[in-house]
Amino acid sequence: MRAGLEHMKPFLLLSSAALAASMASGSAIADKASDTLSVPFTKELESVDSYFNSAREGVILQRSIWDGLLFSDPETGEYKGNLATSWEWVDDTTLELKLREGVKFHNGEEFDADDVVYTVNFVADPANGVVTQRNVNWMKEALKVDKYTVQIVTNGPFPAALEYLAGPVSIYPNEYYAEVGPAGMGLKPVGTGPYRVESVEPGKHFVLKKYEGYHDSPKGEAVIGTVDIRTIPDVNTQLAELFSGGLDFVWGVPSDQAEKLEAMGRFNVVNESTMRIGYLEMDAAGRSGADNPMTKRAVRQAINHAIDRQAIVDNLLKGKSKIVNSACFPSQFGCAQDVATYDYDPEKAKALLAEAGYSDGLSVDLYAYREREYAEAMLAYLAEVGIKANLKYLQYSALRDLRTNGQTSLSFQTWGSYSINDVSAITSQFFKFGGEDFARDEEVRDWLETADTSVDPEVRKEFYAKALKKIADEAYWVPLFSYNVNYVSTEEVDFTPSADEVVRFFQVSWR
Amino acid sequence: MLTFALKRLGLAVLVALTVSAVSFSLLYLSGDPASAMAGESATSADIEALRRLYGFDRPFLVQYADWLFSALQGDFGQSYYFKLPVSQLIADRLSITMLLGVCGISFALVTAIPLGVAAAVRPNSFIDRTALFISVMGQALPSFWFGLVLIVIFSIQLNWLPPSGSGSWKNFIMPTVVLGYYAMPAIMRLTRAGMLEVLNADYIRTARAKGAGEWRVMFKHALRNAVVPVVSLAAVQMGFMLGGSIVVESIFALHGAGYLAWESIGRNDLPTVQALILVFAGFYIVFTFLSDLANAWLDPRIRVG
Amino acid sequence: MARDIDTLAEEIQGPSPAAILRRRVFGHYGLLFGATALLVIVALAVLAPLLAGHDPYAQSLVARMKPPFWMEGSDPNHLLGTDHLGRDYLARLLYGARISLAIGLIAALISGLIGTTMGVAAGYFGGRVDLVVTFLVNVRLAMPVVLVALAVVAVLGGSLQVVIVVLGFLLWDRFAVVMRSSTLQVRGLEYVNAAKAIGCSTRRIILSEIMPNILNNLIVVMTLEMAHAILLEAALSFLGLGVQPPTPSWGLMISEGKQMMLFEPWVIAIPGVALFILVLAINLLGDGLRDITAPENRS
Amino acid sequence: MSEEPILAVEGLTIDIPMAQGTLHAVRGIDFELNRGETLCIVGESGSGKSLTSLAVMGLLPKRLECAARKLAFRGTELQGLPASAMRQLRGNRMAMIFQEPMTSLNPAYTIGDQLAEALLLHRRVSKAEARARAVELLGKVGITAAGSRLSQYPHQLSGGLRQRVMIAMALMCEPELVIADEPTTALDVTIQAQILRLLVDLQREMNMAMILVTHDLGVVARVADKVAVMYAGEVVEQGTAKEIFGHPSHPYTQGLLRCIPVPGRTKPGEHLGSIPGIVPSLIGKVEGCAFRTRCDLAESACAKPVPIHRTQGGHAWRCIHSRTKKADTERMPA
Repeated sequence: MRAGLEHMKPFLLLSSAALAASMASGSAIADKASDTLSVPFTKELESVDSYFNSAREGVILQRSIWDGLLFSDPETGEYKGNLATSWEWVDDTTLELKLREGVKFHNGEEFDADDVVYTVNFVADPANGVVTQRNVNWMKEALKVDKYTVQIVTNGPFPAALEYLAGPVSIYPNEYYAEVGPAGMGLKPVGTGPYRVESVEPGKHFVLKKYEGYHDSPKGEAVIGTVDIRTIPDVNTQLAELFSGGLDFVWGVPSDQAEKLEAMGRFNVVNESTMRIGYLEMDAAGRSGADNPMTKRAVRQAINHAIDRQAIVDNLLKGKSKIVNSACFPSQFGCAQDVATYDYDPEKAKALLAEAGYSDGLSVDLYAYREREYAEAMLAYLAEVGIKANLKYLQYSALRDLRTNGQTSLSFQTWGSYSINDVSAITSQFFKFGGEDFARDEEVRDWLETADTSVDPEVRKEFYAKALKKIADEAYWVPLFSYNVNYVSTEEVDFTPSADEVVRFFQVSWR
Repeated sequence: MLTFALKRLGLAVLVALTVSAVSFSLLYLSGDPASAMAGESATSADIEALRRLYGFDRPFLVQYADWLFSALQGDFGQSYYFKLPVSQLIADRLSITMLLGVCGISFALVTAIPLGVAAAVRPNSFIDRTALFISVMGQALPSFWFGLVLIVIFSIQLNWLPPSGSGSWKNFIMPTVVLGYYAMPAIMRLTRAGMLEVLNADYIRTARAKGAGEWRVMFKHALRNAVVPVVSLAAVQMGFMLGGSIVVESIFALHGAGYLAWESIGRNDLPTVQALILVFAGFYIVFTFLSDLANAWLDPRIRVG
Repeated sequence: MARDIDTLAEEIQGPSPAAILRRRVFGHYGLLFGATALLVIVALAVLAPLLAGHDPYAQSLVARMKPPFWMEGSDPNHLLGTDHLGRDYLARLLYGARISLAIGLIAALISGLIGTTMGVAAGYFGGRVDLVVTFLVNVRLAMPVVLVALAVVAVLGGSLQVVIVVLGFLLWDRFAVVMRSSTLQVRGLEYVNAAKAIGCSTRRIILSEIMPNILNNLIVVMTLEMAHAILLEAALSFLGLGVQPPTPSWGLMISEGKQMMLFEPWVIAIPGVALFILVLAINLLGDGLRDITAPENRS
Repeated sequence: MSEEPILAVEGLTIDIPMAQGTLHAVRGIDFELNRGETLCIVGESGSGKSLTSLAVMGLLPKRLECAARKLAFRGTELQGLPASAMRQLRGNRMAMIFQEPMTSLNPAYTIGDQLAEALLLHRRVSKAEARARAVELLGKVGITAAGSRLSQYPHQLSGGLRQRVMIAMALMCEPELVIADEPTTALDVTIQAQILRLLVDLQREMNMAMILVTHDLGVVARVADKVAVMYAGEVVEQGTAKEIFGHPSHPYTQGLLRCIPVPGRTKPGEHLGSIPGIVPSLIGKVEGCAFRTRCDLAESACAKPVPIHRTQGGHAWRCIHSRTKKADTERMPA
């Protein structure tokens, strides 16, 4: 036993050397020689149709399969034309765009204003049930001016429009989409993007092929011929596949494993920060019950003081993660940093609890859907100040249902803002009386509304700051930390991550 | 034989109906499907509309009858998560689970029967003790842990077998071993016990007295009689195995019905879970029914007379 | 005299029942091993607070993933190292034994109560009662255990109590089957008829004539179902729908350790081996008890 | 007779290892059997009759230890014979009929299959030929509608019919030696006589040697050429039937003969004899006459090795008494 385990690691290295020498025995064809990049998805994607999923995996596919009207350069944040070539605000609520000519969808359908109009009008209609309404509900409708000119009309002034048009709003072929609908699109997606979809086995296997007829987009042409995506739910299995040559490229590797992989010297390990932040959502509004302890500000502040966020960042997240104090990611437009902060102070937390009438402690359910170990670490911190939290670990969709029904009093959430570098993508998402708003603070809502709809950046900043300050003062959330992502690949793969947590297959190449 | 088959068929149908009722009510109690379906921005009016649209406001029995009637026609409703017909989803995933089940039970039989026979031929010998040891180990090995250990050894250290997926026959080796090993001990023990009993039977002595060789005695005369209870056990185990493939499928990332079941439970995808419970129960029922028929066929005392 | 008096006496009278039992028990290595190992585990679980030296829930993020004593860099304060949150692995293992034993024992008691009641009723009364029980057993067997358990736990929420009750209500089938056939055997015996003849009440016949005679089978099934329940709990917890963290369930420890198993195999090796030994011990004990109480029915 | 005896057994011992020691189940027995002869081995349960016959067939369970100075079939020493050669003999040149017809046939196969197998194992014949032979033999053993019986399973036949099938099976290859181990014990009394008659007729017809193991002296009197009386693992007396019945010389034989009614000799209402006591344990070292614990004539010398008396006619008995008076006075009719 003793000798066996001691020799485990050298043996691992040895076997990897043997692997490098011989060919991989893994069944999947995954390497430079076959021009196939094999990658895993962690989640079973409910639908490939990007308007009908809310997963990171969906965003990744969306960027490869479809194009937006605009493109946002991941490095500079500058907007470039993609399916549109130029754009102009006609008034506060009307954006006119000239469309690129000669673009063809994967099925041969020609791209023109009809596609934009159909797509926008379809997704903007709440009755069609786009999953993330925030992405589309700012649009009122699209109007065709001529074959290559459209106008998008917004529901009131919406300064972040360009960010959304470069992000989640992708353009679908009108004839095809009208015929097959979201279900058909999910099974056989058609777009204009750098990759076309060769095959879809719902939830488990997707094969992308380079689209040879790709237009002259700022995204650039795809380099790798085939991207083979399999759903492998367990990171650990993903790594095992990486070792045995079944995968070329894995992301979202937890920091412990990433450190070990880096030490092996056999893989490229890159850490990049992301826009995703983690936070605890507390039922200040009493949606889950008016007598809920979370309705008391002192309790919420106590929880803020109880958790040693720095220790969690230093020991669990590592990498480029930082603690956050405001209810947004620091780089986002409007994310005010001069808000009330709560340092780790268990004594103060206990005092606050006593003040709220819980000197004997209290019991609460803590819901979580990812990073069970972070949640567990927080359980222990809460226990130290006398809050007995029972962990309820659910899948995301199940937890989302509970939240929208207002049944959670304390939950560990994360939000990646769809990589939109604007506070409207996060704070406004959660504090404007939506299903996931557990603060229900009218003042905050109104400030956010003002900021969201103003075209003056200074006004926006001012009102976002007001809202964020009140959120911090009232301790509606416990903002925890920003996430980082570890990207691990074989040495054959050349990839530079961007800070938006989106893997762009068309920018991956072989070394 | 025919009346026997019909009686068993009647029982099987009754069992299936009961299981369907149990599973339906189980999940019926689990909460409001309408709000689960409605999604993020739904208002209570939306949810109410959905409730009426899907008939969730009707009495329990009406809903059950309706569901059952559709289910009998192969329509299990739509998955809340994938928004696809459940029957299509399951059909899609079932082949892997079936393949796994067939491989698993074959592995179990192929290892358990010879071991059981060998152990019975020489009771208390080295081989008997080895067989006993293997079966005792198999009963105590947590299959999820065994699967992980196999991955560490055969995928990581030796790099012989792929740790996940279902693309090649190599993918099925480790899951087969894990699943088969789970069923093996019981089959082995029953084979051994059956052979021990049969080998003491007078007709074995008769066969020897005729001058039949040892192999002929073992396999033609003894095993044929000892195998009868093993067939029913194997069928039962096969049924269990398909239901138990959840663990194995999740470890080896095999996208079979078991894995779908696990994920669907987590996602509150009730129609899928309901259908899967019924499908797995159906398998068990069909297998036991078939094994009863096989038994009757193997044992002339039931078949004729 | 070549032979001593005892063996001579045995030859004439046959050995005393106690001597037979003693010889069988001490000649049965599986039984001895199982009983000893189980006793040791029970002792460790009972004495966990004295032996552990740490609170199994006390986390220390700066002292995470310390290796166990046989590896380099180990901390003598943490013999089996620490887990991913810096909790003492030995303490969690010892307290985990309590969880496993409690689940096994209580679940087996619940299912034993249900199954025995059904089995004895079926065997004793026969007729319609028997038909109904047999049918229920068939229904129960047709339900995929893991799937149903997962679904129920998902509905009710995972906790120790829920898992115990769910397992208790799912694992009664073997009790019912074995108790039914045992009762059938005993029912036809002379002394039961005699008890009936002198007008004993049904309750009395079942409790004082039948139960004592099927008790050995009951105990054997009890041990096997205990092992079954322990394994199932571990599997459910491993799948995330069993006992919830931070409870130190062994299944959960394996599930959590899985993250690092490629690099630090000991994190799954330790709870895995513990689980294996516990289940092995209980199974061997059960097999052994069956062998010594009914050697003619081995296997 | 110049021809080799069909079977010659000398000094056969069978030991059974047990937890408490070795059980000496058969201790040094001798006999010889020629073509066409019937040897009856008589004795009570546990006397080693069945073990002896199994030893001849080479069918003793492996854990038993069997040894003999000589165990020859037509001059071929059977001890140490390769298993394959032994198989060539079994069922082919020597065959056996067992006590329990209800369980001695394989329930999973038809009568036809099992009969044919006996022939197919030893002769290069087609299945059809084997079945034809089966029909022929079923006819011979008195089964009507033999052709349709072939496709029946054992559980569909009565005990008597099954035993007839067993006999037919034993005779499929026309063996030179048939060993019948209490072939009628398990049958109804009315059937017993029929089966026995059938067996003897067939033995004569085919000119086989037969060993008939039985505890029924009435049967012995009717069919035996030679008789061997076994007690506690030894042949205590053997000789021609005539001598055994005429001059029983061992006290045990005499006791046995007293236990059966003899037609014409036993008066109605007369008490039959019985032998008091139980057979001694054969575990451990057994010395002297095993019957001494139950023998009226036991003396202290009986505890020592017992001499064997032989007459010129081949009659032999194992007793310290040369020929007991009792035998002459009580059993010899005036």
